Amino acid sequence: MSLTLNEELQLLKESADGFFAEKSPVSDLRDLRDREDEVGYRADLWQDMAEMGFVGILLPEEAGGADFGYVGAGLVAEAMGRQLTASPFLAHSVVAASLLKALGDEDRLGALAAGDELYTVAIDEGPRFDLAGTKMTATQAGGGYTLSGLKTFVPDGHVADHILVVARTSGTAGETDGLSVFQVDKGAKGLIADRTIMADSRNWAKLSFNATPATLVGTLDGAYSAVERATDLANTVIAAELLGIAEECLTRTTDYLKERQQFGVTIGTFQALQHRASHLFCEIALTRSAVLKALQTADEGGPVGWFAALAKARAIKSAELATNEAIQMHGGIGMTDEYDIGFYIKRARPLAHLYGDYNVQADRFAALSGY
Amino acid sequence: MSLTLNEELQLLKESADGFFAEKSPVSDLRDLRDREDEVGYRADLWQDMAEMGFVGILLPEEAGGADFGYVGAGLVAEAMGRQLTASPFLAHSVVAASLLKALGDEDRLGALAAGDELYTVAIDEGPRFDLAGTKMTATQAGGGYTLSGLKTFVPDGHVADHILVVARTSGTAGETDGLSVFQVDKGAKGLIADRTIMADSRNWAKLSFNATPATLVGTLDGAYSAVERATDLANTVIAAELLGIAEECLTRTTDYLKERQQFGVTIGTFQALQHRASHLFCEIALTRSAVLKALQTADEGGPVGWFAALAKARAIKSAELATNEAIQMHGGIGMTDEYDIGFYIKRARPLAHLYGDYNVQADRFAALSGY
Amino acid sequence: MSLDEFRAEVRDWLEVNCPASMRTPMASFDEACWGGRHFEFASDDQRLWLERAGEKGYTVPTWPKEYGGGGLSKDEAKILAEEMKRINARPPLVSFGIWMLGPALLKFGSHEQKLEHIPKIARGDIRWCQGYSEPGAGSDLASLRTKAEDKGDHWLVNGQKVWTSYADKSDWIFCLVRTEPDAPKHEGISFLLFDMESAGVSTKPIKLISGYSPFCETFFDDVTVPKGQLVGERGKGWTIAKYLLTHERKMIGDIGAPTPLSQLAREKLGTEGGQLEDAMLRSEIARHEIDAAAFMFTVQRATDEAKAGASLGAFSSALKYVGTELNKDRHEKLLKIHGSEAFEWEGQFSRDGAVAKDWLRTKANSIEGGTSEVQLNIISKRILELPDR
Amino acid sequence: MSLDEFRAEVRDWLEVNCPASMRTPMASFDEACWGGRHFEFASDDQRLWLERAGEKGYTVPTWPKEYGGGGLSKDEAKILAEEMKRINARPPLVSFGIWMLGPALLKFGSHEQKLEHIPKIARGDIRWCQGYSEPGAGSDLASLRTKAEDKGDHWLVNGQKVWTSYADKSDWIFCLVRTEPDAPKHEGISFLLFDMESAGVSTKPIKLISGYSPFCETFFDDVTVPKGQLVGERGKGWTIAKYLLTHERKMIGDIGAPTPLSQLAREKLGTEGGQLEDAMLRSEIARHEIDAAAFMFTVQRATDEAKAGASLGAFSSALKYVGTELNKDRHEKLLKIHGSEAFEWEGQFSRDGAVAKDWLRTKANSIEGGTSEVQLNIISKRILELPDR
Repeated sequence: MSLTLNEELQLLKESADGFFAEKSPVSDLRDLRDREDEVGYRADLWQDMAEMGFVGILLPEEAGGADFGYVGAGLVAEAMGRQLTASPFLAHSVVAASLLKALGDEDRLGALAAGDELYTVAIDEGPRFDLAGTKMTATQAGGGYTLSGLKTFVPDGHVADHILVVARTSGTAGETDGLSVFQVDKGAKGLIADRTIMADSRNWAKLSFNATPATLVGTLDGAYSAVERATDLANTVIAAELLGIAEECLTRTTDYLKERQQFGVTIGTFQALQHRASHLFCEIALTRSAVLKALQTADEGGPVGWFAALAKARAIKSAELATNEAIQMHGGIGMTDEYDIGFYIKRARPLAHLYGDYNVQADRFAALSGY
Repeated sequence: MSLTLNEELQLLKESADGFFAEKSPVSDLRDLRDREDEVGYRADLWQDMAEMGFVGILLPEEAGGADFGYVGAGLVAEAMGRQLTASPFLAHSVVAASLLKALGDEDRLGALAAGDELYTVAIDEGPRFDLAGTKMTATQAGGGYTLSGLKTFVPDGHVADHILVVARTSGTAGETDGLSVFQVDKGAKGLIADRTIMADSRNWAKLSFNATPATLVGTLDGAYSAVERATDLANTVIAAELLGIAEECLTRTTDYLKERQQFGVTIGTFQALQHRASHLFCEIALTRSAVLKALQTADEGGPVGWFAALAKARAIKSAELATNEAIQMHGGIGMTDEYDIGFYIKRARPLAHLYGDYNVQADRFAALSGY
Repeated sequence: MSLDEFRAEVRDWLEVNCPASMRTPMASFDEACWGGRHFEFASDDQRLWLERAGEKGYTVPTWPKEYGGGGLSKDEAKILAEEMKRINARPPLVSFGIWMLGPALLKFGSHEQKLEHIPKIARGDIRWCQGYSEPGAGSDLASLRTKAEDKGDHWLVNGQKVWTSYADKSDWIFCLVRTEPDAPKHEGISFLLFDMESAGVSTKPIKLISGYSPFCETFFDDVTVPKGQLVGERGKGWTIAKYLLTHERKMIGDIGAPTPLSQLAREKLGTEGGQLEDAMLRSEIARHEIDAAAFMFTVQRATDEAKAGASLGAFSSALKYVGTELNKDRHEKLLKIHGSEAFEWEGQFSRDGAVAKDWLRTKANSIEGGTSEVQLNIISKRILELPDR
Repeated sequence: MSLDEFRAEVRDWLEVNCPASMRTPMASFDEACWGGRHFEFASDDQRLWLERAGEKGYTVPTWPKEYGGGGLSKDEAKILAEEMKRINARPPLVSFGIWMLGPALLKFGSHEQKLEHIPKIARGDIRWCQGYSEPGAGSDLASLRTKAEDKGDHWLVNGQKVWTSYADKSDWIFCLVRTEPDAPKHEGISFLLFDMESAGVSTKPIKLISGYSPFCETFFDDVTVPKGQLVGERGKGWTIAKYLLTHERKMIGDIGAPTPLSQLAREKLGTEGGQLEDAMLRSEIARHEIDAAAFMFTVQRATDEAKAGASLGAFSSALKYVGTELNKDRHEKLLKIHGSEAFEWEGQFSRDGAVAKDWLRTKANSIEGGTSEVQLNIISKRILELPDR
């Protein structure tokens, strides 16, 4: 398959880039942060995104989706990365949609496409992604289940209407067998959603469950591979968002190098800075290819783990370099809260960490490569 | 202890630097290589080194040594690194001397200090340093022992009069217990010394033993810690030689940057090259401190593993960067055999590998730091 | 008095005068005693410790007695430091007056200026800030535009400074100003001292990406400064500035020996068979700690060489460059060790996001006090002697 | 003829014409058929395969039939490549004529020049070398000094080239010479072709640190070259040179997909529980292979974008830079995988030190064909549009 965008996707890219640049520039995130907005995203923007087809971008047209696949979702995420758009897109439209599809659950897809009721997914129980290490246990109670325990680092956890929770129905921590997915609804008994304000000023929550009623989604005990697939797929889209961050940092930095004067010359004439900017350009170019390949592979429906690990690892490396270089080359002004460039580094790291940081991806890449 | 050289050591440094610059410039190594010299080092230089006290530098004055300690040996090695001096100094004066001292063997030290009969040490059996993995087994025969098997990567193995061979007298490969040291003499029955021409044009040999008579040195079975200590100590001196290589590469490269013209200017004016050269300078400065600290610690007589691993790791990193940058900044001319700079990279890598490469040192550093 | 006698005397003095609560480690420089007119002592002990040490001149042990210093020799000062360290005594006072202005005044100031200012630095009466950077100047410090006009009996200062550390908490400022507007840029600069309470001085804290605000913008609007408050020669302020930059570089580069990453990683992540379970992270930490240990020994070597009489010179640029880059790298690794908890920004559990905020704070290390690029330029020029364009 | 029909025809033709021994992989480019007057064929099959492919123009499938090319469309050429790959057919001919001079002549040459030279390239009759670099010029290629004087009916060439690949094995040279000594340096250069057997031409191989000698010094001493052998306009040779450098860059950057390091490491070092035992080396290899895989997809993306009509432009500099730096890194890792065996220089067991020599050979990758520094300059200027000094 050609590693290029066809005409349809090219149009989507232009429309997504234009949409977010116009509707949600970085100043929006600053505003949400400064107002200490409780919802943490702009509901009217979410509505507009639904109308654009972005909310249901991964879902089939029968379910009311736009069916642009992962390449399409990646283009939207990349545009959002450039503008640091705060939105439930990742949790709802990507992770939850991927998980429900991987679990073969058709019923909820319609609601997902509309976006009126928000979904999210809760996996982590500690500071690190470790799916097989899941300890939270579901207890059979009457005809259904209850959950008790803590989930951390849940995107949009305090605003979601429905939380898809990974819990253990058999086996012990460390085993891949014995995991199941449950739905818990907002306001359920014993559920406490504790929003955590994090460096990226986005929505994250700790969710505490205490004998909270939960409904099984998909089949019992065998959810590991579906959740793993969903996080792999999510990682391809996260990689695209990180790519957008890295690219925007490069653009803003080269713009700054062209404009800033020191020692009587434009600092963009300094060869040491030129070479570092050019090196960064090459790094990002490599990431762009790895991300597109992973997104295309995701759309082909086969195994995607190796490609997702590759794309995410590259994107993390590029975003780390780009955000660090951006701040260093901006100098003092880049350190001020007043200037926007600092928002990028604050988003890049937590996003990189979600579903596994560079080392997690490199380890997986090596294991799937057979070493 | 002050991380500086006292007056006595400062004088030694000046005398070693001057001696090797005058007596064995890089052209000597080229000459030995081009003549395919069978001995692989200059006997007259070795004689001169003995007169200077370099051969017995680690040995006490009672044994005829100069007793300058490891800091002194490091200064000699650094000077030799700068000139790429080919000499049995490392095998004989450092490794064998350290091993015999660690084994508490006083008898051989006199011969060692004179340097008339060369000693070396044989440890490796495969492409990687793995002391505990030693497989070669000593067989009791009559009142003594015989050795059978292969030793690789033995410095000066084909010219040494006496080879100190590490072999197993009990236990199995992987265990630290059960190792002993034996002396095998040149021309012994069943000993075949196969000189291996390597990238650095220096003396290395594969030694094959076939029921070769051998004399036990030190006590039976408990040699692991003595050999480990000897290789740790050797690594501090190897680090000093690598430091000399790195420094000489930096000096030659900055000299070249000041002289070479391109695009109508001296290439040393290009800021990208200036910054890389300055970064290299800092890298080497850090290594210099780590090496001196390790050599001082070696002289204090206590545990030296952590310091040796640190110094060697740093020296390998610096020498790798320095040799690579030297060739790149010299451009095409650096790639020609006619120019000397290529000799440095060819020496740096095998030397780094002897008794464990960067990863081996980093792993040991971490383990000794408790993680 | 022999050095041994001196040691005994110091030990006794410390035993009597250093309060017990001042013998505990500080969590950060925020807990230190900065002194000054408006300083709020955290405790009576803190105040007492400053007063007693200030009286002996032990806040500035090697400065001359005549100006309120301790008048100690290098060897005596070393003994004092050792004895203080032995009982974990906190420094009685930290300040830009001690680190920067004092050394500059001792070298370039007049006898009157020394008599006037140095005792107040030693006793912590006056807290100083440094007015160097200006908007738009950045690494090109000498392009500063704040002007001091010669009005016969006084200077009239107008202009703006930026990145002034703790300007909002300081009493006086030492400040680079342009006194000869027509001279080449390095030659028209003078070094001026004045009271921050002077009419026309105002400050505005700068909020950083870390959420902290240690710096201010500082504005001078027709500030009147007496003629005698110019240090050294008029138009030669750049010499003093360069001298102080080298001082500052050494200070910033010298990050001391923080808790090893590996220790934090062991506590946070646990080990298996004595090794960190995450082999990739273990490898990264080892690489960092090897460099960090070598840096620590390099600071020690530079200190020892300086003691032996060698001049640190441009090597301070190497220390500043390596030290700040390593510190940035250290904090990137800390994020990995703490995982998602590292990104918390509010809340008591994460000490209001200390991990994230400290990480972001380090990004300024390689910008303030001369950027990494400026240090590399200096090394290239002054140590490697590579040619200028 | 439909593409399907074409595929069937090609498949039949290959079945009949490609000898069995030419359907095995080559260990290195040294085993390839380079053609030329003095080429010693390794086998009759190699000669036969060249003759047959040359006759069909399949050595240069997309070049015009009129000049001995295959005259195939892009789609047809793709099918030919696929079918050759299917049976592992070796390229019948490799040469600088195919890679460099041919494309340049097709773009800039006269009809007569094309008729004269291109068929001989296609058939492998003449082996070409490239005369660009000169002693002392290095990255500043345009500062070349070899001069061609206008003697009315001929050019008189005097000067010296260096880094001429395989000059000692080549029949003709395409050469940059200075024809207008007084013009600005980029404007006085012309592109000249001449026979290496001309009186006054001599070559001397350069021994490299790798022990290999693929390059020569080439000397021109009053060499007479007919007027008609200048390509394009007199004084406009730099345009052709730049065109070819871009070509070369793409070629050198495109390192293809070598055996994964991890495979070699598994074979050499063994695994435990499916993982390489040496966790630090495993981590290093993973980091390398992640970048190598991303580079491979980037070459593919650039190729696909070019097929879709986008111009590669200065992006070839990015490919060259990344590809060569990665290849150097790959060979450093190979040393670690092979351990002390990697450093053997002589002896059959180590194929006469192939690991060490190939490692040293890669150090030239980032120098030849425009250094990494030159590529970064180009990216900076042409892609990022950063300002010139």
